[in-house]
Amino acid sequence: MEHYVAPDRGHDADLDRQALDRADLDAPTRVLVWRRFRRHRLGVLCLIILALGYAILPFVEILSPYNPNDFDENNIYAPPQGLYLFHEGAYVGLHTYPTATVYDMETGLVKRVTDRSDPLPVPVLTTCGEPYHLFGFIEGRFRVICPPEDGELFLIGSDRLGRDMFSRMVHGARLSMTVGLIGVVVSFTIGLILGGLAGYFGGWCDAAVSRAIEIFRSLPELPIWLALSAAVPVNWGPVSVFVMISIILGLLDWPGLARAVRSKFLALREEDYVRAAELMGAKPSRIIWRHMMPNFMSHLIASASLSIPAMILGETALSFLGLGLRPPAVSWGMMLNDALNLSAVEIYPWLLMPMVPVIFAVLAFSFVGDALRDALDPYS
Amino acid sequence: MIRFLLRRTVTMVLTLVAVSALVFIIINLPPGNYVSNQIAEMRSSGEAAGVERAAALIKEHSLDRPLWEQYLIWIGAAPGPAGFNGLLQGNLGWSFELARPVAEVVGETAGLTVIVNLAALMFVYLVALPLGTIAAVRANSWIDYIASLIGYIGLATPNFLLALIMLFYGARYFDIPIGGLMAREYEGEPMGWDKFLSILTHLIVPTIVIGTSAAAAVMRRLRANLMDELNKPYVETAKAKGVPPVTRVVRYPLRMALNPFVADIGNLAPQLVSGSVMISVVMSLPTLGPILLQSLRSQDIFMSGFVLLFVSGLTLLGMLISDILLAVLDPRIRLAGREGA
Amino acid sequence: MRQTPLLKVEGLSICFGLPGASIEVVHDVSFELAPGRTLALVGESGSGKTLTGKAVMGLLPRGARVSAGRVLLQRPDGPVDLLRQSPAVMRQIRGAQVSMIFQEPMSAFSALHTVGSQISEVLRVHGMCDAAEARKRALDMLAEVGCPDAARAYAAYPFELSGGLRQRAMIAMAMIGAPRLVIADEPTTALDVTTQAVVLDLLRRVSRDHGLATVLITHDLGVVANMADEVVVLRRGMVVERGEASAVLTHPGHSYTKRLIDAAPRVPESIAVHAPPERDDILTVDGLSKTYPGRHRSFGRPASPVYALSDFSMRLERGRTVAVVGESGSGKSTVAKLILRAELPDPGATIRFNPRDGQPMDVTSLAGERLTEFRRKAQMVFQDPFAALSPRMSVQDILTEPLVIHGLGTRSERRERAAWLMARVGLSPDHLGRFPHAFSGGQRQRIAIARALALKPELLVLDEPTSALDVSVQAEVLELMGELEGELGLSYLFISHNLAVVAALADHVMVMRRGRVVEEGAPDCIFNDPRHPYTRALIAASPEPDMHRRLDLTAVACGAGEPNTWPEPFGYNGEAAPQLIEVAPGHRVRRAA
Amino acid sequence: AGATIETPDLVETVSEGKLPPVGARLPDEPKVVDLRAKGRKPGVHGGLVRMFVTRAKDVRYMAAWGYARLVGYNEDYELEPDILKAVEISPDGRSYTLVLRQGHRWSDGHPFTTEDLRYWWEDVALNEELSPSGPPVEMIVGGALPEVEVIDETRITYTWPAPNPRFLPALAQARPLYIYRPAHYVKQFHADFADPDALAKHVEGSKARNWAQLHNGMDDLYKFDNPELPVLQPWMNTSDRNNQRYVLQRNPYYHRVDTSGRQLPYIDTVELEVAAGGLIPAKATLGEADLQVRSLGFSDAPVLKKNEASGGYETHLWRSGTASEVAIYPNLTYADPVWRDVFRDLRFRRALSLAISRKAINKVLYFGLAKERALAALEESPFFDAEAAHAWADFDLDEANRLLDEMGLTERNAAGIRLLPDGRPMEIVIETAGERREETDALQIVGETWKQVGIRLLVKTLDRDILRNRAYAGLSMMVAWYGWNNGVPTPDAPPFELAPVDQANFTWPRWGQYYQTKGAAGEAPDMPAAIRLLELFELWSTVTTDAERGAAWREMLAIHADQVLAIGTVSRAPLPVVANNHLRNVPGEALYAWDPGAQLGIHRIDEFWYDAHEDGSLAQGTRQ
Ligand SMILES: Nc1ncnc2c1ncn2[C@@H]1O[C@H](COP(=O)(O)OP(=O)(O)OP(=O)(O)O)[C@@H](O)[C@H]1O
Ligand SMILES: Nc1ncnc2c1ncn2[C@@H]1O[C@H](COP(=O)(O)OP(=O)(O)OP(=O)(O)O)[C@@H](O)[C@H]1O
Ligand SMILES: [Mg+2]
Ligand SMILES: [Mg+2]
Repeated sequence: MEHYVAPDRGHDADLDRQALDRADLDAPTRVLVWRRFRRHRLGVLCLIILALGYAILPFVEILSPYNPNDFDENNIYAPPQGLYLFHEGAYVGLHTYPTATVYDMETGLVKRVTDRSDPLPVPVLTTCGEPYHLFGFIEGRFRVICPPEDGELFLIGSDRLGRDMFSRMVHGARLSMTVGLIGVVVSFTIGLILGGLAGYFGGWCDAAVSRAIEIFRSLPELPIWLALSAAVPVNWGPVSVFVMISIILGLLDWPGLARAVRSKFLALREEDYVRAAELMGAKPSRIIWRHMMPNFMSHLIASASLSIPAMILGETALSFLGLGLRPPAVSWGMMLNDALNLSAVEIYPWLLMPMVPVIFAVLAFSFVGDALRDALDPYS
Repeated sequence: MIRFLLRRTVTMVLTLVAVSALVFIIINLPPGNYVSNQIAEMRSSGEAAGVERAAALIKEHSLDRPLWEQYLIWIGAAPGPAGFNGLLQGNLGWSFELARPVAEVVGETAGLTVIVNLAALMFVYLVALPLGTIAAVRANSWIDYIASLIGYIGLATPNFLLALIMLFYGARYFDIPIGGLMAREYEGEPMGWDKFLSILTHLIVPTIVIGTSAAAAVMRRLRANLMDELNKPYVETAKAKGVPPVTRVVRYPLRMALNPFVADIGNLAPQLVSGSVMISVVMSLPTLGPILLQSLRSQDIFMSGFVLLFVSGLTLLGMLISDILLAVLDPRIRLAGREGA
Repeated sequence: MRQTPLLKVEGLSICFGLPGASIEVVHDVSFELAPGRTLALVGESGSGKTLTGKAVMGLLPRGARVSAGRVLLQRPDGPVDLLRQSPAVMRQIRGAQVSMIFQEPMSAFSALHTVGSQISEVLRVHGMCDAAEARKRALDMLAEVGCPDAARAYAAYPFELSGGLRQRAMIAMAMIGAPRLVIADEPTTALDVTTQAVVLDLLRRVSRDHGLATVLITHDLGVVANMADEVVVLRRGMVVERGEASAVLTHPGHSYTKRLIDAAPRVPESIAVHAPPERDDILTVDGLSKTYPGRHRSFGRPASPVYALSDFSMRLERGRTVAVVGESGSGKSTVAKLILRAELPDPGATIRFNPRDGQPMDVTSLAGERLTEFRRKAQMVFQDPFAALSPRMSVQDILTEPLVIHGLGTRSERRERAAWLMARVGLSPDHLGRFPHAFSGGQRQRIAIARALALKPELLVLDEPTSALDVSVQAEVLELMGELEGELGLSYLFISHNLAVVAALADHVMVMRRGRVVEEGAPDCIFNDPRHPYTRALIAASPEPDMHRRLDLTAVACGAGEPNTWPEPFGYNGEAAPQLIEVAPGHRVRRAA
Repeated sequence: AGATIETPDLVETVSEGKLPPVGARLPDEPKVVDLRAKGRKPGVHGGLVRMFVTRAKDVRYMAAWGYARLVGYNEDYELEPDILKAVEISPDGRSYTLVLRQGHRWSDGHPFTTEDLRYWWEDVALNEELSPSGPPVEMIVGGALPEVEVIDETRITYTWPAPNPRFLPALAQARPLYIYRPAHYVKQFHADFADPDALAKHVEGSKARNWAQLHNGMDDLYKFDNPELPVLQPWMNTSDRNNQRYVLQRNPYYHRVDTSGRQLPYIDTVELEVAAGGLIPAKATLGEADLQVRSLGFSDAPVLKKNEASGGYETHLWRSGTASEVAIYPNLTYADPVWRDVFRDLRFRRALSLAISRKAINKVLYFGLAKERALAALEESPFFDAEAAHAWADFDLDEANRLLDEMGLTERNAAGIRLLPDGRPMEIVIETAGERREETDALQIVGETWKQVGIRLLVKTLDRDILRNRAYAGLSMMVAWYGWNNGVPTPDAPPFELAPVDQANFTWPRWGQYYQTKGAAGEAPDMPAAIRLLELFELWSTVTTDAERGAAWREMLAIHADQVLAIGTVSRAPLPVVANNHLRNVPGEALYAWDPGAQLGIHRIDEFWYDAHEDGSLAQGTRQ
């Protein structure tokens, strides 16, 4: 090989140091994470959807044409009603058509007869219906969309008591979307702390936590629920019941997480960087939170994005056992529980509508979770 | 290792004792007991004769003793009216409601429970592990999205609703039998090929219903954990050795990513028994779940007590197994310099 | 004689990031390599050596792309471009034709499998032989790379092995498939010189006998001088000089090369003797031993414990440096870990730490506040920098963390300090936001050093702190250490394989072998008047960056044999080791009286 | 009997000599059923009827549905002899002579004679070990036991010191008073008769604790779970207890025969399968049930109707026979004195009743197909009174508010809820068993309108047993339950549900307890209406003629209508019944009630039969 020497521009210590300029890498962690998160289109979209969803939760009264518990015995099992802009080819504004319920003795079916000749204008952004209490104290009757005068507006149908499914679904979001969050917070707080302690310290601490987990895990949920259902005072408001349910859901959920955390930590604590942190004098809490936990983030995020829907549905299961929320509270779980029969599946499929928001919520949380996971992964 | 096993087993037994006490307390939480309720019911239907008979039952099963005494008698640590005759002596108790020994009832159903749950479990792992792995390796590709979507829909549909829908349409369009675990003519027959087939077809819906949401969850977690591991240098080493992709993923990062799942094995038993209660009830599966629910509702304490204890025992056993597996799977845990698991 | 080159790298450029907004890390690198020849890739840390090697393997990290160039490998049916082969073909080539020794052997092994199974896997993957045969060959290979107890290494998990053992296992893994080309990325950084000699000898032998071509990435010009036929000098991703080793080393053309060669440390002819200080020991250690419980290979058979360290005693005077050298696996890291209470020693040991102000501490029984105080004053740099940095913390966080832990400074002060530290170890403060994996091996090592310095400790334990550093940076770091020693009265416990570095830095040298100190004394005595056969072997094995003073590797390898092969009065059998005996003031040798 | 036709199913067995021919199996004077006279068609033998139940122990329903009784109700709810040939009552009403059919046999072929009745009375009812609490209350009049006299093989007389009007109705109940046992079979379990060693072995083998327990387990004619126990029912159980599937075969010695000489039942086999309640509608739509009432609710009617063609069945809408589908019982003996006084105020009960929109409930629950009613007798009863049925049952919020104001409950809190005299808000907790969604739905609708009169309704669902226990302790405030089980009272029927004689009546659990325990527990009734009801109940028990008993009934019903002692909502609720398309004699319209009626029992399943396909083969439920 011939001796090749590159043109020599002399030695410059500073230049040496500036090995590489990678603006994309050299930013605060937050910025980096956000930047990576943004790359995940679907995640961003879902984040926006969730944010919007949560943002409207306080204002659901305004969005829904009815109050969720208004029932109408003359309009039970009304199928979804169309909203139209054009009548016989002509633009007449937002309208729908009057419908009437007819019970057919022969078939035993309820029929809705729609009169196509008579468009009923649907008022928007006006006051109508029974008054509601925004945030519990602002009384109002202003609504985004109202049923037509002498007519009904069941956008996605009505249920067996003639309650508007759409209004119920919108109201149900309020409890359903928060029950998961509270439950997850409770479960994660306990699970992370206890699992972290056990996994990090090992020894008697691990033994104690493990036994607690075991006992908690092997304690049967079912009788606890049943006992509780008898114990909750009836005159508790829906909010108290709701808070209790979410807390209990959380309390029952933690051991699984704690065990996962523990076992992962048992492995992680042998890593050199954990030892390095110890030798710097870091307190266990710091080691757990700053060194070990981030390396378990992916699992945590995935668990959280799974737990939230699980809790939304867990509430459904509770309703099945009779310990769910009680009327007048409305939640998706309660609505789905109402749909738990053959008729709903076969004849009134719109009763299954609450599955749509549940699926959306599940998907949104999971995709955001995925995106977050990727964003936090320094390797990506 | 042997010492570890011994120690774990001893603690397990101690835990089991604690759990049994708790279980006994919990099932006795609601006021009254089966017999006193029965008496109330009989009074209301004017059956005076039954009342006496029931009162005798109370004596016979020491239901009139203080709770702690009842507990001791139940587990066989104290003499009852018939001397020492409790769980420790192999007497599982008497089911008031079914009017037969608990052992008989459990004996019949426990096997079926295990079959259903094993089927569900196999479904979960056969579906979730490959799908989760593919989803992680091909992260953010269409196959990842499709796998996720299916999983999520399974996750977002309440189990029992799914059961109902599947049963109904399955029966109508695919001739899948509704409910039960075998065709009626095989009830009580010895096991044969036809009976086996019949059980298989009956298992389709419950398996899918019980399995989907669990599978979705496992899949998502696996994907997340595996994606963490895929970038580790040791994977690169394997690549440098020329290890083919499947082996490369399965042998190294997958095994590492399984850690949290192995840790979760202990949860399977209670999840599958009490988690599938509703499904079993809805789908009329002759498993422990509905028996448990029914016995809890009617305060058939020896029945529910034993089932609960059984599940607890399984759970503890599961945890023991999971601890052992963890140690087998991860030498760092097994051989860690510090004391601990 | 000009052979057809086995490997031909042509105009290789590697960049990170998306096309358009990308940054070139490796720029237009070309070289070729004939069978049986060794090409040394040297250059500053972070100059793209590892990336070049990985590009050849087709293992660029995510985000990295080859933007131009070809990598041609000569195969029986003509040259193929490794950058453009299907994954299946690449799989066949990797491990069997081309293999790589990774820079960080700890992380490169899976913690869940035994070392042996990971090594023999190469054979099984390529269908070269059956399992039993594979095991046999793996054991042979392990022995060949200088593992004293091949069977134990085979059955061990990576975290049970010392750094050097791991590295040897790594080498064994790369060599077992009998490849035609090995890319050895710093293959001997964690090895003591004698083992290094064994390994280098092995590499050389295989090159000669089987026509193995080696790309040797290294910082150690001594190794280059001993091994390389050709040298390519990289700097900031560009080739600055390339040529026959003799030509480059003796007549460097580029100023950077010149500087590199000048900066290379050598064992000085005469070593300045420091003035005898007033007795002020910052650290006294007495009777330190560590036994690891052995593993049950199978049920029933009792495990023989591993005596990692036996009866170790030392004194470290304030402001001074004690260096520990010795065979890999001789317990050096164990000493470090025990002294810093990363692990508890066997009962009976005393470790006294004597801070400048404050009470002396008995390290083995510290707890609570006192332990925290100790932790602030004594710091450690780990042997494997990659493993010792949290993968999910940015460098900024890593560097400020010690300050945060001890509640020192305000937020902005801490940031400033981090920036200052980065600059001090020769890194750009702009890179504070990056994560450890985005740095080269040497850069990571410097981060680890910077972190240890953040607290201005009184005692610094450095476990191979310069192994991954190029000589110029190494010089800078050593200079820094010297400065700090003066400025802060810092005392060092310095663990190294590099005798030249030790000679330049240490006030006292301890030579270890098989868990025992065999000789200790001032560097002057040790280097100029070694008494113990092992010490002599070490010194003989230390390579020098001089083409004309190549090592007699075979001789060296013999000198470092088993204790029972040592001549009287040094030799001993089993655990019955003789005492340390003072042969001159401050110079002690383990020998029979 | 005239010419008889052998059952095809049994021809072979008979020809093999294992069974006597049908003529020899029937009693000398079988009960001849004139189907044409009942408006039914005589049929042919054969076929399988599949039904579903929800629990293994539900096989006991076959004892009700088979409805072979010593005396039973006919389709007009009149008592008539069934197993018995006749009942002779002495003019003073104190003495009952039961006349058995000569030659009547148990399902195992052993003769059924007065010995079986005597055995029960002397060796079961009076045996202290078998009946530790003595004979059943229906056999006791004013504390006195009857004198039982066996006249001959077919005649037995029961004589009390006073008339015992409860005796015959008790024999006809859905869960009847079984005053007979197959003595020849159960004697082997009786310590007085059995060989001690053999008995000891039996006791051992059955894991029973003593012979009495064994006897009681083996002789239970109602539970229907002992396949060895001979029965008199149309079908006999052939499956062991605790099965998931019960197969019931025809009883070859059944005592009923149609006019053309065919021994009933027509159907060969009845199969009961245990399935989850929620699945039964689905199974029905697939045609897996040939006759199904249980576990079908009105909400399933549309699906059932929709799938009729594909499932090969017909859905009939029967009517519920309870007096009210959902009734609300204010607890007049509630422990809280303030509330109790409020409940005892007639105006309050009337106001609550007026403040219910029964129309809404009817529409929502039954598409308006039920009848909006107060708690009153149904049309089928001789005591039906249209006025009573609507007393205080028209939705009138103004009147309700007026009544409440008149009571002085005018204070209200911020939410518009009235306050009790002691200042507590009027929050009424209604407890329900939560087993039916109709209940909770109805209560929700009730709650909406009660809110408008300033009363807050809270619903608490409890397990049935717990609910009962709470009620007995006086702890439940109001309970929602079915209205009177017996919606079609006849003079014969004991008016238990109308008088404070039963703690299971949620209007007065404590008074009922007092009566039942003869004053040992509970409280004595202290409300004039209640006291009068109690008097009328006693009167009913002592008078002997239907006219006198009818008068007592009428007055009691009138008191209930006026006093609104329990608030009825809707009655005659439609109830879907699924029957195989080919199953004949299934009534299209019928009342479905437990007592009297025994649900399907009064409709006589033994008279149902399968018609033939065009090819002559019998259409029947087929195995899958
Ligand atoms: N995954 C990555 N992402 C971003 N930058 C990287 C990554 N890996 C390496 N780099 C950068 O590429 C440059 C070259 O890295 P390389 O590992 O090839 O250096 P090197 O020559 O091997 O150094 P050393 O001698 O210190 O090991 C370095 O500046 C490093 O910061
Ligand atoms: N956790 C452990 N369990 C069992 N043996 C161990 C463990 N850690 C270290 N050892 C053994 O102790 C001995 C000393 O190890 P140590 O890491 O101190 O060597 P070292 O001198 O630092 O070597 P190197 O220069 O290669 O890093 C080695 O034989 C090693 O295999
Ligand atoms: Mg490198
Ligand atoms: Mg080391």
